[in-house]
Amino acid sequence: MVSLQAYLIVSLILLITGLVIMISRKNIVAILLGIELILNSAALNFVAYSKYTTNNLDGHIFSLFIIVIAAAEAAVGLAIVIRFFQIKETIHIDEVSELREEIAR
Amino acid sequence: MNYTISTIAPIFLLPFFAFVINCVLIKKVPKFVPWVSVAGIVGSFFFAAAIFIDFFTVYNTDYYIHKVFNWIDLSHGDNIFKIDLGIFIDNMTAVMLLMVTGVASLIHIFSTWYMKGDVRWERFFVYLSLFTSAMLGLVLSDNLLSIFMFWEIMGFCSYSLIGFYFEKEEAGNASIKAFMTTRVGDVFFLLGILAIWAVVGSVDIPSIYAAISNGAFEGKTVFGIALASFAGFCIFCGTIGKSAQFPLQVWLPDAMMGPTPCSALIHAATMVAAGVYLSLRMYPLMYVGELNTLIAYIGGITAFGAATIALIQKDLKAVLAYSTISQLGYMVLGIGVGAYNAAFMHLVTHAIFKACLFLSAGSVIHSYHDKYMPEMGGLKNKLPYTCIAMWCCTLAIAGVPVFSGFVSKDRILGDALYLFLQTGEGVYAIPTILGFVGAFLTPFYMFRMMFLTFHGKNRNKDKYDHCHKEHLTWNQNVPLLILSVFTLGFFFSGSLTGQGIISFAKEKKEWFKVLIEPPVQQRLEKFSNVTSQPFSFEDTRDMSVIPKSQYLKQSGFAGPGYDTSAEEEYYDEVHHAHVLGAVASVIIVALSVLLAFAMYIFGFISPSFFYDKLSFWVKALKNKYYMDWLYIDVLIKKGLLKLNNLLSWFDSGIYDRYAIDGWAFINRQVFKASHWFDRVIVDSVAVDGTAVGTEIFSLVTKSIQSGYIQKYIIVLIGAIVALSMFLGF
Amino acid sequence: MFINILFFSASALVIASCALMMWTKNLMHSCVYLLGVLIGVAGLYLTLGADFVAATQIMVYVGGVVILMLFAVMLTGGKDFQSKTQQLLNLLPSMGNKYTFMWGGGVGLVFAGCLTYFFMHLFKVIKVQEIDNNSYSPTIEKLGELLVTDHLVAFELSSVLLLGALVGAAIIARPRKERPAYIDDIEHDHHHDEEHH
Amino acid sequence: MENTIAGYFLNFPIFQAIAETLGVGLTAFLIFFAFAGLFTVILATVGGFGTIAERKISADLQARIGPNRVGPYGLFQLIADGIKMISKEDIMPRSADKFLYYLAPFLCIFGVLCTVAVMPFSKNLILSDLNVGVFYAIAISSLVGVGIFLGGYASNSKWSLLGGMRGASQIISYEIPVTLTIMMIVVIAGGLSFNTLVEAQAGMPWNWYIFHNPFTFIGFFVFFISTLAETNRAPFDLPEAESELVSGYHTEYTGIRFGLFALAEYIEIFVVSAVSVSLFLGGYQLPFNILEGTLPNELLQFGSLFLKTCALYYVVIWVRWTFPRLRVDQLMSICWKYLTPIAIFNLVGTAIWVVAFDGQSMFQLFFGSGAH
Amino acid sequence: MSNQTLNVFMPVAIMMVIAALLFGGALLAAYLLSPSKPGGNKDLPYECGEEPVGSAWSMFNVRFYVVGLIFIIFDVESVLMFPVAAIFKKMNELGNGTYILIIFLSFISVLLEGIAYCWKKGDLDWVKSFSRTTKTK
Repeated sequence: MVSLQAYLIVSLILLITGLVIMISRKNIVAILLGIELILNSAALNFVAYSKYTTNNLDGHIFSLFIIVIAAAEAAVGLAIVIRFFQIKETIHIDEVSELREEIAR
Repeated sequence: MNYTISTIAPIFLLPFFAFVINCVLIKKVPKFVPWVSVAGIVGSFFFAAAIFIDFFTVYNTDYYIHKVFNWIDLSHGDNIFKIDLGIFIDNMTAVMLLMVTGVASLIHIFSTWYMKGDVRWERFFVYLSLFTSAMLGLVLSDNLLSIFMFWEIMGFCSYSLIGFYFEKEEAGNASIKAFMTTRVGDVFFLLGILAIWAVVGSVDIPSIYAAISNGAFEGKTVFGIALASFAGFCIFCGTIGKSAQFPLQVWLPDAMMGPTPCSALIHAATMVAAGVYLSLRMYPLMYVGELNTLIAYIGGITAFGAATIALIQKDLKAVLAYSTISQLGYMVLGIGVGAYNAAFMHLVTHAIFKACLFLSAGSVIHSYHDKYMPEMGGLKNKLPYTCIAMWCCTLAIAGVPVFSGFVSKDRILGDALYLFLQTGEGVYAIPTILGFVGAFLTPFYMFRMMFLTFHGKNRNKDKYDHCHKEHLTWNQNVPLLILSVFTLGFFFSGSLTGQGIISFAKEKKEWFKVLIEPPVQQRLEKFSNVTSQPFSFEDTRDMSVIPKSQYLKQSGFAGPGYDTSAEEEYYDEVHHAHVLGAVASVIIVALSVLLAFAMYIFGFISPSFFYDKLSFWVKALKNKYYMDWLYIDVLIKKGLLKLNNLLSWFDSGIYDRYAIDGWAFINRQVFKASHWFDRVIVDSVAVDGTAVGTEIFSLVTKSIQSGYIQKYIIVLIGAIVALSMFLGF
Repeated sequence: MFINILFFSASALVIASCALMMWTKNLMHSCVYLLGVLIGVAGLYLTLGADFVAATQIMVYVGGVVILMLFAVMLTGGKDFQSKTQQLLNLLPSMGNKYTFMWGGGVGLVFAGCLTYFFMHLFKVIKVQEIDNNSYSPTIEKLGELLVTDHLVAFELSSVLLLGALVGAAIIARPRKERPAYIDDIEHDHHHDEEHH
Repeated sequence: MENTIAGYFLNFPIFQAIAETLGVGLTAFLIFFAFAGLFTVILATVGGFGTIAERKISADLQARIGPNRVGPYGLFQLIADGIKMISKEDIMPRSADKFLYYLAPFLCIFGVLCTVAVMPFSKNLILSDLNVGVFYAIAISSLVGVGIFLGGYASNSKWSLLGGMRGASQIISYEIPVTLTIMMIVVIAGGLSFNTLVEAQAGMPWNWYIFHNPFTFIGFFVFFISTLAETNRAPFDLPEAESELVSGYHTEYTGIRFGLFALAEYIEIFVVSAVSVSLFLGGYQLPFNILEGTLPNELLQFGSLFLKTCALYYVVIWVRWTFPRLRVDQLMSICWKYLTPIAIFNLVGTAIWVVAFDGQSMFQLFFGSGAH
Repeated sequence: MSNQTLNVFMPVAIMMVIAALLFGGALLAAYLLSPSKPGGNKDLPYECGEEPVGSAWSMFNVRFYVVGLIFIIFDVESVLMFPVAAIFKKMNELGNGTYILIIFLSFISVLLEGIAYCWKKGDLDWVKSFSRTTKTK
């Protein structure tokens, strides 16, 4: 039968994929996609634990709110991306380094 | 009735929402603000009335509602740190809720007339709503912590409202004075809460009752004093501050700088009553702590002293202010002599007639544009309705039979007399005598005020002609008349005199006496296994198991297993003392009224006669017994400021000159030596060496601070991994 | 039986889509693979009996977030948008290259190893209930009751959060009335030239 | 299994016998598969007839004859059309995104067909009466928007891209009034499953939710208009406006892939009409359940639903040939400035109505609670 | 209602499979039956007979995003409201109608605030934002 470990493995794969995408992509939208994967892995974990270790539905509530937060995050994040694009005409992540002191690249 | 969050919470939340809404509205549409406030409090009144009717229908002293929700829970293992907030409604709360919402509604309505067109008059309603919600929250609270929070909110509102006309310097000073004076009491109150917490482990009232019932306070001391005494005294200090009792009464007369409706609501009817209410709630603690005598003395002194000061006041509101202090003194005296029921009854009756008196005074002042009684006289033709209302209340406060003040005040005095007669100890004589002398003075100064204001000839023609004749207006004198109806005694005692002559509602004629039972040791047993209910959707208690109270002719309530014969005997004695007290006070009142008539209507005795004979006393009275002088000139200016100057001199003259400068000299010498060491050894070797090391290290670490987000992520993950290695491996 | 099939097909969809998301260099395709991941995760929720969460996943992610992502891709230049600074940026690959993937893979592997170790420790401690995998009780009414009782504050505050997100994002993304300064400068120079003519 | 079609049929002895040999799970799977296939075929046929109906009715409205060559009254036109679609050459633009170009029509047909899993054709002829039924239907049908957008994008044609962007933003915008209106019904019915919604409307037409209170009456029209826009029907057919965008998001699609787009669209209209009927017009309910509990009754209920849906379908076509197309700004302002506030107003009003009148409908209030 | 098996979700999966089968079958039939004669200019994008210039994948106006933004916020809010709506009737029958109504209305009021804000700022106004952006261009 399907066990808790199986869900955790899938969730781990999601998490690691998201992390790799976040680190290796240089496009901000692609990085946001990676963040969505990570949030999904967390939500999946919550629901899985809710079924296998507790008898209540708090895990469902938690993942519901994770989805809510993810939507808000995507909305604001993409708005920032679009604004950034209007100013810089690019969405390359390495251009978002305004806080750094200028160092020769 | 089903006690859910939707039937209880609106009482507190409606005025609070009115406050929140008004905060928004006041910038945009200020003309709606008063009506939002009025709607909030009137709605709250209906909910409170529903609760009162329910309690009145159940008619049982054991009936109470206690519901809690979890506010803070930081418990970990055996260390319990948990605070539950909640509500506690018993008969006293139900009466109090009805009184507060009813009086506040009428005062709100009156304010729409009184304050209309005044500067910032919308803001006045914002404060009123916040104040009312805080008061109702305090009454509903089931624990001292939330009582304290609401208490402080009320303190803030009081501060804002006293200083409402902040253009006047006196108003500003008065508000600061009130705020700072009550703070003295509040500090003690907080200390008392902490002391109770240390013993009981929580601060909700049923738990405290349970702890007292289980004897948790026995044998515990702090600083060599019994802990119950200490905690009780600290909490009573809160009452002293809030209810303007003897050492801290100085703020209340000055508080009359605020608008009159706020004086009526805050400084006469509700907020000052909150202090007495708190003492009544904590009555068992004070009983256990054996503070009764102290409380009785403070109450007696306040009642007498304030009454004497009121004799010579010329300002209409000042007379009422001192009479408020005096009446509050009676309540505290009642607590001290064990007249729990009567003290609470006096709280309620006093709230109603004093609110009416203040509103009437407001009506006079607003119509006449003056508040000095020497300028008035003969106003009964101009202001007939106000005159009628004010006379009713004057009769009530004077203790004339048929009116409510007689019923409540006489029971306090009767109990004091009983205590004295029964114990025969001289220590109880003084408060009793002070109380009776105060009872002699009260009618006199009230009648004097009425005669000077409404009767006789007018003494300032311009103002008299300028004053308009009063018409029956729904928001001016209708609230006054409604309030004055409730100054009749039988609403509270079921009979006109309180001595059981008329019985028109059968068993419920002595409802006040039956429902409000002093929580003495025996009554507290029901709390010994108290369990608090959460705010669930349904009221799950089985109401049928609570037995209906048995009505006893003399005592009112007899619970199960109570020795009725002993009680009857006991109450016979009480009744005897009460009749004696009632007769005495009727005679005293009659004498006092006669004196007032003689002096101010017929002119047999001139007031200046007493002024000349008792000139020293009058001087003391004019200076309010030198209390203000004592606090401000002596204690603060001479004492505290001198002390500060001394400390300042010590700081600059001795500490600075010798200690610091001397230390500096030593240091200079040491520095000369170390400077050489620094330049030669440290600089060249250690510092430069560190700099080189840092430079090398920074080459590594500055690549982290690159500004590239993805590098930050990598570092973050690395940190997580490292941390988990550190914690887990 | 059905649950096992559903679980394995859903997790196969998730894992395959994840791999393709990492593999592809096309941002639009990446978004579409994300769609696959999300539907697969919804399937996994179904196998856990979380019907409402699964439907929410589909509704919010597929109906909302993915479309928003696709819009954002279109608004930031579609697949290949040529900008003024493009010449510089062509040197930097926007969807990653061997170097970045090396870094990402390395960090991912380390993190995965760490997490695996912890999971192994965790499973010695955690008590997993013996449950019937196939049993299912509808969740929506219980969720509703939880939302209006235990989680009432979170429920009400989430609406405020979303309002804040809406206002903030609308302010950020809204077309500006005033133009950026450099455009003014460019046009000014342009007019200047014309006047000379 | 109680609320599924398999659970219903497993009550019959013959299926019980099969279940004994094959096991319950496999039997259920077979029943599900058979009925799912059956419903798909029925819907595909209905969708095909939709094209004919559209042409015949439009001809009728314009005083023409319409298709009349293939079969009696041109009824076999759909077969001819189908054959034409399949046998046409399948052209893909040179610069198209191949993967997305294939995926787009799949997403459309996928999103539409998945809603069939919860469609209540009758009390028991419902594949699975999920507890989140109507919510699931809204959720899964939002895939159509993604499909349309990707179709527009993948073609790499300017007309298509414009149509795709318009279509996606239109579909997501009009999802809000739809969702809010459905929530209004959920507030009254107290459940999300389709059977809960429909069972509460049992009996005579005045028990239908459209007549429950004034707000639902307004709500029905809000829902109907929004579904017209959701399905890209005239007067909201901006994504495929032939006079502006050639053919919108499927300009570049030919042959069977165009056919699949069209099929998805026509099936969606039917499904959405059936959903409106279930929510507002009593669904499969008959006024008198004479044959209660028997299989023929189920078929009668199916017929009831089918008739109401066809009536609504007719109105949809009628609207198409009556009203002119909207401009884009009008489209957006109708959604956000009219329908959404009205839907919120309806929701609030209904919630207050339910609390104030204890969930009674208008007729129960007027004629007493016995008026059934 | 309380205890069922997860098999109730089987039709959902089956319908997905059938949708895939329908799609695949249709494509297969077309592949087998239709002619395939590539060549000429028939695989150029249609631009009314002109030669297409450039790629269609270009930048779009930001107003599409703003609409999507408002949508997603409303979508999420309605998702959160659905469970509450589902127990609305039950709560009303249990006598807590006022309580849940207050919760519901306070939630909706925040929703209304959002739409009022966007309305006032002109985000719902297609043409206005359009004219603004053309100025910016």
